[in-house]
Amino acid sequence: MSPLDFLSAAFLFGGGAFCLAGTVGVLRFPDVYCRLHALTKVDNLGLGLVVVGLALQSGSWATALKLLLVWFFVLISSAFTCQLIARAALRGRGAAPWGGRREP
Amino acid sequence: MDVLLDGVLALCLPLLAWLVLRTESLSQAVVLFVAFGLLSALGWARLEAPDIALVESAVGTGLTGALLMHTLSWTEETPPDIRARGRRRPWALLAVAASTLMLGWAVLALPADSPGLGPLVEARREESGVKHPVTAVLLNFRGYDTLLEIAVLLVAALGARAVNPRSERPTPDAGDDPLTGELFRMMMPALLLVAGYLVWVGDHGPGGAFQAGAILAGGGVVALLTMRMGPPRLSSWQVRWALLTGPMLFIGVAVAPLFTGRRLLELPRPYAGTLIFVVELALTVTIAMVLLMFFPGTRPPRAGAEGEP
Amino acid sequence: MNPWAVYALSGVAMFSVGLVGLFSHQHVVKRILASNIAGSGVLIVLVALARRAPSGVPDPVPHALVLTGIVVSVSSTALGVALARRMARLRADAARASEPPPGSGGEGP
Amino acid sequence: MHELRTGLAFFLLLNILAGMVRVIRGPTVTDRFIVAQLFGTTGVGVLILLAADAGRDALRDVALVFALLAPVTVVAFVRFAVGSDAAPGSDKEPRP
Repeated sequence: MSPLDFLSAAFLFGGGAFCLAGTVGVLRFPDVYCRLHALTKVDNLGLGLVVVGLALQSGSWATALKLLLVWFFVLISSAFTCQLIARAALRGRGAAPWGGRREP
Repeated sequence: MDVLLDGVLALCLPLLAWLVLRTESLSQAVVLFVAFGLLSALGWARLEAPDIALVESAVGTGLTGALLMHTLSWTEETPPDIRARGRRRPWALLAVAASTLMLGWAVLALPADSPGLGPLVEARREESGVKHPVTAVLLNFRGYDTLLEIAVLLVAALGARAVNPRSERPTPDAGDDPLTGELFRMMMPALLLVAGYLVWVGDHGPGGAFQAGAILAGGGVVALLTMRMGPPRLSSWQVRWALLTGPMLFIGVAVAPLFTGRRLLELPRPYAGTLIFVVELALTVTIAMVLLMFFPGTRPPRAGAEGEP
Repeated sequence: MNPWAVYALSGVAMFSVGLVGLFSHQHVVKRILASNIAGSGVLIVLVALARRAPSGVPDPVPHALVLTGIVVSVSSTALGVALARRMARLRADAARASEPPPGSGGEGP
Repeated sequence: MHELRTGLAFFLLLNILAGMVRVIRGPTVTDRFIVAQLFGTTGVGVLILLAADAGRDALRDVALVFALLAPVTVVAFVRFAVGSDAAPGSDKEPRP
C-alpha cells in the first residue's frame, strides 16, 4: 500500500463518515429544515471526499476530472434542491420550523 | 464483500417493491418508487449491464418519478382502496406463494453456464459497424425491435396527447422566478453536452439514443414545469417534424437496402457505422420530444370536492 | 449460489410482489406502479440469466432486449398515467356537476 | 483496494436501507422526498465506487446521469408540493 493509497483510503473513510452523518441527521433531526441541512452535507462533503479519494487512486487525469465533474453537478443540483424544497415546504405545506423545544 | 453487497441488494429489491405497494398514501408510494428505481439501477450496475443502468437512471428514475409526482396533483391523496385489504383471501396468497416457488425453482434449474448468444454476436461484430456489442445488437442485428419500439413510443405519445386534449398553454413568463430560472440556465448546457456525449459514446461504449433522448427530455421537463416553455403542441410543425425525423429516417435506412438487392434492415458494411450514428441522432430528437409530450400543460381540476391536492 | 442466481431469485420475488400488488389495489396509479415493478422483476431475471456466460462477458442480446423493454414500459406507464389523469378530471367534473352550486352559484362546470 | 471500495459501497448501501426508516416514518411528503434525494446522492457514491474497478468505467456515466437528472424530480415535487395554482417558487404571493 503506497502512501498515495493510504491517503486515498483516508479520504474514502472520511467520505463514508460524512455520508453516515448525513443519513443519521436525516433520521434524527426533528423537522424538515434540519433534515435538509443534513441532506446537503452528504451531497457536498460525503461525496466530495469519496470523489477525491477515488481520484487519487484512479491513476489517470481523465478519470479524476470526470469524477470531479460528477461532483460538480451534484453540488449544483444540491444547492438548488435545498433552496427549492425549503421554500416549497415553507409556502406549500406550511411545515412549521422546529421551535427548539425537545419533542417527546 | 462482493457477495455481501450482491446479497443485500438482491434482498432489498423485492422488499422495497413490497414497501411501495403496501403504503396507503400515494405520495409515499411515488417517492418509494423513485428510490426503487435507484436501487434497480444499482442492481443493473452489479449485473454488469451499464447500458441498462444508464437507461434506468435516465428514463426510469428521472422522468417516471417526475411524471408520477406531476400526476399526484390530479389524483386524490388517500386512495379509497382500504377495503381491498380485507378482501385478501388466504387461497390467493397460497397460490401466489406456490407460483413464486415454482418460478424460482424453474430459474434455478437452468444450466449454470450456458454461453447464450454472446460468442455469436462477438464473431459478427465487425460487420455491424460499431464496436459496442449492445449497440450492434440494438441497431443492426436486431434493428427490427428498435424500429418497432420507436413506433410504440410514438403511439404512446399520441395516445397521451389525445387523452388530455385541453392542454392550454400556461403563460411562459408566469414563472419569472430567479431560482428555477438560474437552475434552468445552468442545467441546459450541461444536459446538451452530456446528451451529445452519450450519442457519440454509444458507438464504442454504453450509451445511445434512448439515454441521450431521456436527458434532453429531462431538461425540457424542467423548462415545462417552471413555466419557461409551454407543452409541445401537436399543431406546430416543429413538434411534428421532431416526432417524425427519427422514425422516417430509420425506415428510410431500413428500406433502402431492398433497392440494392439486399434484405430489409441489412445495412451495407462500409457505411453501417455512420448510418447507425445518423439514425441515433435523429432518434434522440424524437425520443426527447416523445418523452416531453407525456407531460401535460393542463391545470389539475379545481373541483371544490377535492380541495387540497 | 452464484451471484446471477441471487439476482434471478430477487427478480422472481419482485415479479410476484408486483403481480399481487396489481390485483390487490383499486387505485389506478397504484396498479400502474405494481405493473412497473412486475416488469422490472422480469427484466432483472432476464439480465441475471444473461450473466451466466462462462467467458465473463455477459451476453449482449438480452441486454438489448431489456433496454427496449425498459423504454416500452416507461411509455406504457406514461400512457397509463395520462389515462389516470383523464379519469380524475372526469370524476372531478362529475363531482362538480352533481354537487349543488354553493351559495353564490359557485364556479361553472 | 478493491475490497476497501466494495466495502464502502456496501456501507453506503446500508445507509440507503437505514434511510428507509425515515421514508416510512416521515410525517410529511417533503420528508420522504428529502430521503429520496439522499438516496440519489448515496447512489451516485456507490456507482463511482463500483466504477473504479477494472472495465467498469461506464458506471461513471451512470453516476453523471443521476447527478444531472436529480433536479428534474425536485422541480416536479416543488410543483406538486406548492400546489399548482401558484407558479412554482415565484416570490410573489400566489395569485388567487
